[in-house]
Amino acid sequence: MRRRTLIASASAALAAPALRPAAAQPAPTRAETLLLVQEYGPNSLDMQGIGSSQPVNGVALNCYDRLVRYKRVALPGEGNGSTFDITSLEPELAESWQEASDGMSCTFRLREARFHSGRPVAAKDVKWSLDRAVSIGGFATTQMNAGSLEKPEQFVALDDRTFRVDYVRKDKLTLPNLGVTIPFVFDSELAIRNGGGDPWAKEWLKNNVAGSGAFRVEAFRPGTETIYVRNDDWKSGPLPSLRRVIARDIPSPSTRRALIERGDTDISYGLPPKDFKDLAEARRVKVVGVPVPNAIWYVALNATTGPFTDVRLRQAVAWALPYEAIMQASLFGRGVPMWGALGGPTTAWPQPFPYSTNLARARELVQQAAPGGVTTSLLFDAGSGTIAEPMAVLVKEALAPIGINVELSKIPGANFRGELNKKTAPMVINRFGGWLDWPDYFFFWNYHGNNSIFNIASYQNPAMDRLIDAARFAADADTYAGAVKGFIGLAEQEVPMIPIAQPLHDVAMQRSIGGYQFWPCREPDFRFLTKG
Amino acid sequence: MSAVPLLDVRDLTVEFATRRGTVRAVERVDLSIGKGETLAVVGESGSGKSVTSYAVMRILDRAGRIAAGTVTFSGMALRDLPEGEMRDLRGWEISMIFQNPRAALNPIRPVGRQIEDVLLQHGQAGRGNARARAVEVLESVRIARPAERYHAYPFELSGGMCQRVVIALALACRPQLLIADEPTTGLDVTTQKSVMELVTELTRARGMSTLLITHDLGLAAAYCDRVVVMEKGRVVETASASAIFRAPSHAYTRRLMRATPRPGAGLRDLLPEGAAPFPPAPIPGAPLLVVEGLVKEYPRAGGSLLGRLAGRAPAEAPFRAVDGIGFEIRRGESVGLVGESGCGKSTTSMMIMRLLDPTAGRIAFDGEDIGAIPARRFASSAARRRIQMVFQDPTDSLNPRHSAARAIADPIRRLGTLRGAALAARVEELASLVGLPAALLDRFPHQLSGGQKARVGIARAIALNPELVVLDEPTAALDVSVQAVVLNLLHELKLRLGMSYLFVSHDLNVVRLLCDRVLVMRAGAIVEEGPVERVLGNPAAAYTRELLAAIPHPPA
Amino acid sequence: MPENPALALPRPSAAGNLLRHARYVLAGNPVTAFSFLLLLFLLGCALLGPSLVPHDPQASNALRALQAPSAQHLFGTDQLGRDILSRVVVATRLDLGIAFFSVALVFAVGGLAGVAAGFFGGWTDRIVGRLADTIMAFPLFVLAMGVVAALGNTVTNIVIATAVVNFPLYARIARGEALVRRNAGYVQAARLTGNGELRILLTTILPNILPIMAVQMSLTMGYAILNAAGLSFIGLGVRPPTPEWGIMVAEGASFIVSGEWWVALFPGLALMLAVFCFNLLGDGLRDIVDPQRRT
Amino acid sequence: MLRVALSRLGTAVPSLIGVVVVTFLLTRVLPGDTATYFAGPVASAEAIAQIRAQLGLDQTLPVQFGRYVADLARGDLGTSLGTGQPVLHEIATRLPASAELTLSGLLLAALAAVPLGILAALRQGSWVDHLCRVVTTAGVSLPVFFTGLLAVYVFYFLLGWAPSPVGRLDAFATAPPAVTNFLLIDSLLAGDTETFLAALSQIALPALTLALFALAPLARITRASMLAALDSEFIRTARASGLNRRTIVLTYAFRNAMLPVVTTLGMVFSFLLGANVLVEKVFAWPGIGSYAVEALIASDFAPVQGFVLTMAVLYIALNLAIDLLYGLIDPRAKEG
Repeated sequence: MRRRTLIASASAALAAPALRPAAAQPAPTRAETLLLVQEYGPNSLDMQGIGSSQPVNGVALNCYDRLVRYKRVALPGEGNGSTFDITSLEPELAESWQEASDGMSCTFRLREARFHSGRPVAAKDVKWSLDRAVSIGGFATTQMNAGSLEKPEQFVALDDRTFRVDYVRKDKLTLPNLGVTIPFVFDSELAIRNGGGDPWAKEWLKNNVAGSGAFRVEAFRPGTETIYVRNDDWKSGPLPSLRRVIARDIPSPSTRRALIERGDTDISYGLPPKDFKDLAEARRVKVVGVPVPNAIWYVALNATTGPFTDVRLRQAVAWALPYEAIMQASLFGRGVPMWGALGGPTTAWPQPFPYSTNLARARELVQQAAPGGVTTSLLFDAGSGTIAEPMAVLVKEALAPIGINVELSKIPGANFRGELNKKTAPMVINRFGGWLDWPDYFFFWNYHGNNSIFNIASYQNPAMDRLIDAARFAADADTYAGAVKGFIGLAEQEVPMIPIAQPLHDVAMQRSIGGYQFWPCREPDFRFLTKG
Repeated sequence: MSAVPLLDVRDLTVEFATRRGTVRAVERVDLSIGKGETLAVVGESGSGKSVTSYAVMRILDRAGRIAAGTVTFSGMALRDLPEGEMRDLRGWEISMIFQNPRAALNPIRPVGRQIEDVLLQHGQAGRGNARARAVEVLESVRIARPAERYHAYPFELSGGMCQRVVIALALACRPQLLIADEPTTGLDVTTQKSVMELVTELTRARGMSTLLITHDLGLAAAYCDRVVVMEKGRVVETASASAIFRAPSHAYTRRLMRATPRPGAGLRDLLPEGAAPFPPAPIPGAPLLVVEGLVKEYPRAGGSLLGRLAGRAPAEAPFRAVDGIGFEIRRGESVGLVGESGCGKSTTSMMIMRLLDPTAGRIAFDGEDIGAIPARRFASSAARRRIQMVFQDPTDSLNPRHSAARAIADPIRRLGTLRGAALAARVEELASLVGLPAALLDRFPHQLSGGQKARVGIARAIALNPELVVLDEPTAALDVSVQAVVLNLLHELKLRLGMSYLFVSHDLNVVRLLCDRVLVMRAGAIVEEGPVERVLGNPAAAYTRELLAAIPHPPA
Repeated sequence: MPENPALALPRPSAAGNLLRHARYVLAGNPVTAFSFLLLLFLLGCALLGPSLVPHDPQASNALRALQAPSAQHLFGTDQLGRDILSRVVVATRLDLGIAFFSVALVFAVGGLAGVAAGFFGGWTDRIVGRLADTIMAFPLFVLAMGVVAALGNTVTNIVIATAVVNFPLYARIARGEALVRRNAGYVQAARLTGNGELRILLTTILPNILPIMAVQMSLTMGYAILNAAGLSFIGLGVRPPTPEWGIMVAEGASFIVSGEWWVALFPGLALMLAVFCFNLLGDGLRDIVDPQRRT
Repeated sequence: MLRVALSRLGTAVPSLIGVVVVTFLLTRVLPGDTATYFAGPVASAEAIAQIRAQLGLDQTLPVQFGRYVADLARGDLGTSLGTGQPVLHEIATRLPASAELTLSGLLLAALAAVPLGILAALRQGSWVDHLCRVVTTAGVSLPVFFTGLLAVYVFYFLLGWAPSPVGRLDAFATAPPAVTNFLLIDSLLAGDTETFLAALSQIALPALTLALFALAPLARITRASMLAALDSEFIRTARASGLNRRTIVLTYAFRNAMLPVVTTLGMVFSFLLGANVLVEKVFAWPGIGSYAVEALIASDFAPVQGFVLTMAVLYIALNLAIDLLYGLIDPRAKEG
């Protein structure tokens, strides 16, 4: 399946440094050291552990290896780096793999790699790591389950370098799910030895890396900085050109912008869209923006309780939203419009809905459904306030003239998920993104009657559920395409959530920085970065 | 008096910039002091006597300035002297001692160091011998164990001792002129006596001149050669001490002299001629107040629980402020309670007033043991209205936010029955009784003079026709001329209303005027008791004799 | 003792006297006079502001977003194209309101508790003292954040949080003042005239410490405004899109580096001016009320 | 001295108990379900329940409190969910950063405010006095985050005088061997001038920002207590004794005026230590203030509790230190 991106994908050969470093290394020079600033860093070194924050993905990515990674696809434009194709896999720790003829298992051949401890990577390490991922609970287990990786019995170490995954069901997500930042491989002996009786060594792995990845962690100071140094013995890919990476936590976005603008940092992560827009226009630094696959900013309307149980009011809101204004004033153009589609639904995702700003139609629908008008409240996460707050203010202002009075409620980050779990919020601004880039995956979380936390609209429709389930386990492409078009069409009709834009994931870097790689987890991959 | 005066002040005028514009505190003052002479400047508050001395020293506040006149010291015109030279003069040629000696010393610097500072400043000692010199100076003012006292802080010394240090400071550089500004006000009479004797002796021995500023004519007369009397910023009379007492020429001086309580003068003698004599005092009746075995103890400070646990503070015996005293006051009688500060007289009066709970003992008022009623609940007791009090400081005892009328009416509103017009009439009646013009009733305390405030306080005390009134140094904060009037008023009211007085005072002359009997207290105990003529005329206790001897006596 | 000739002069009436005194202080103190004018200006904005402003403070206009100050928009426009001048002016009422009500609340609770503690002593004193100590032991801003986070970010809760963190200050000042006056002559006199302790507290002690508390209240007004702004910066402030200085500064802060300085600067100046005004006013009031203790 | 110290500690115990209880309750009424927050974006109900049990949040409040107190007694302040580290360890590593910043700010403020206050008192009512008042009041009237941002914009972004605001040391400098954990002191101890200058240039702006805020209370109290001291009778004695102005102002007036200044200094220090939250945020300073705020926003109990307890202990220690200092300055204080 072709993934839709803003920029048409093209393939390009990626130059990799071919020289092996000498045995005795001088200290890394500034040119070999990368400085990156981000809002906050990892709170753990173990992405499988409970409560790990978003930046821990970066540790998993750079310090550990997975069996496979996604095929890297160059982004258009000189030196803009690459994105990925989730449907085609490349070797990482596994040098080859073969799916069984019945399609119910896959056997991996491991390459001769060594952990940072010097011990060779063995199949038992892979088994231990995947067993851990499905057993540890929390996010790691949930993510594994999303690819039908559910129990340790599925993972079999055949010999030192042969490893098999047995499927519980045929699931197109199973193999791609081995490429995300959860099923990475630990040095199981080292972990168990230091685990202090805990079979999964949770505490120890939180503060220690036991991997075979391209980088080791030299210093881990949560809330301050994380320093990575290259593992010169890395086998799962070309040796990185960076020898040292310093990732500093700088909470103030203004400072992060100032640092990149003045050339005091190499890469600046997580700026407000306004800053990315300015930086991109000024062209002094490079801004690489990749539309985040399977991610959307949307307004959810509660279809189970409150005023928006009436579909006409939901449609009225969809017709009333000031899409252009939001795109300009809230996202500053750093997104892909998700409104004003002409023609029926396609199988692409995300794709624009057929709504656009049309106050007359909106007013008419409100007149029909609630002539006296409606008063309601709109929730948004204070944590993403830079974008959500102006968006909310614009929504409030746009809805007032059609008779929908909105009170804004800014929910502190910690409470936001709790509020969503209550399932009572009439109107919510949210952004959802799924790592596994399939529309049925998105719909499963956001529209399915099993009512996950992300079905913010609490939308319940058996017809929708049937279509989603049909697509998830469709045997052939046509059935799949039919189901996908079916549920997208239904969503456009029923609008429990109104897509606004697909966000761009922006990163600002000095012009000298090359080899940028975008992955589903969105964290920077130091393995391919070059400087100078 | 030598021909060329050491200090000569001519036409001195000092102005203060105030929020009401410029005020002249001193106007065209002339005075001069010869070498070795002792001159007193006497006046009541606001007479400008202190300002004159500050002007001489050029240490007026920021707001004050010398507007006119000359100050000549040893032939130097001080007014035009550059500040640097003037500074060298201070403490070196002219020095000064002040009222309230403890406040006059730097509280956080050992006294010896403070003396050293002066010695070093004026080159009277070098780094090497400053300390030895300071100890010498301390010794010269008769401070025992001077080497030890060198390290003492002012708070570790008694008031009299502090004043000695201040004197040491002033005399350290052997100046030619000493200005003593109310040097003994606030000190007990016995201390006053020793301080004044020390000053006189040292200045005489060194041939110094002294300018003594005081409100006390008796003190001036006892220690000075000549007296300058000031009133409202002007000099009204200058004469030799003996002459001024024999034949005061100015009316103000005469009035001042008359108002000063002294042996042999009655209450009426304090007032200008013409006041009708008092009717004879009634024979005291049955006992109204009987005090037996009254004790007040205070725990010693600093004994926290944890401190005690740490073993740093062994349980000390509590301090006995009043140590088992007993006396009685009969109806219509006026009893004086005298003693020096800290003797327990105020504590006693507070317990009788039921503002303070006694530790032990009995206070029977008209047969009822009011000492058993806790002070907090006494406000609602029936006896409350029968015992009232006139406070020492008339300013402090009036609520600054209440008018005079409201202050006087307050007890009636709380404990009496009159309301509305009847109340207003009663307030006016009380005001006229204490001689307060009715026009002043709407004023607030800060708009009244000291004497007027005292009258308001008295009117409030008698508003409910109490049987016993405790007078706690009611005139201590007043000028003598006002004191004379208030004392007369109090006596008059007693006769008219048949009240009994407990008169608490440190001033034997005043007690003599107002009281029938007197109790002399020392260290919480009564050392002598008896009719006022007997106790003051022929004291039995050594302490009473000491007190009497300390009162300054003008030259006969 | 230096004699103060001014005190000996007769004085007409209390009110007149205070007025003259005020005039004297103001004349000798141009800074205080200036702060009085500033206060009048702020009050004017708070009362009349909404009807005077040139634009609807809440009306957005994406086409005019982030425009620099111009004749049409004297203070420029913000991210949503709203007129900053209008928002700054309209916000005055809310900001002064928060400050006023939090100060009134803390005065009522803390002041009274402190007076009672100082006057009665004993257990009352111990309880109030412990309470104040406990609050003092918290870092105040974090405590305020905690209170708002726990109770929810509404205007009422910001008022409560500001009052809570100021409690020790008021309780201490009131306690100290009451302690000094507990055995003053006029309080003893009030006891003699049959006033109960509670009555003395309310009618004698309290009115006498009011002026000193007034000074404190003025100073705390400034702090209250800063506190609310700080809470907004953290994201615990007033709800959007209500104009409030703190939020506007916080929002505008991210635009400073990109050159849109006006978004943060003007609300910041308004904030500063208001806090400045109350601080100077507090100083000035202290001069009028209690010239000895100006700090 | 010891007695003063002990009695101080004695009176502090109830406050400390109060702080423990209030902190516990406050963190428990904070809205937001920690378990949900940390279970990750696509957590199942079981996953949430599991985390809740792991955090002990399924117990009753008294049980939770009991556990909390028992942990405290063992010196265990819990683990931060936000950074995944033991709170005690994090506070221990972050406190020096906050303390160094706050002390530097305070030192700067004191160096400016005390002379300014003395000058204002000496020239009461003059333009110096008014200027002092206006400048210090203006300083305290600006929200610190605003001053901080402005300072970064002007001195770093526009003028380039200050180094990039990236914390205590720039990314390429190496920290000196830890002795006091105050980089300025440690680098000097190690004789490493380069690192000292690097640390100094990093701390300059945030310290100035804090100093600006601390200026007003210090200058005001200095002025007021100097006025009171200059007005007192012993100064008149000193003047009448002909002591020179320097001795009068410094040895006599200022030493007496120092008592309230020291008290205020302590208060300002404890206030700043907690309140430099915002400055730490702006300058990416790895201190305890920003740590606590991030935790509070994330409903992360343990760091908030740990921070508040640390502050309470510091506050008590500080007061003790002030009492002892008082004893050194003022002989009367020793008497209790």
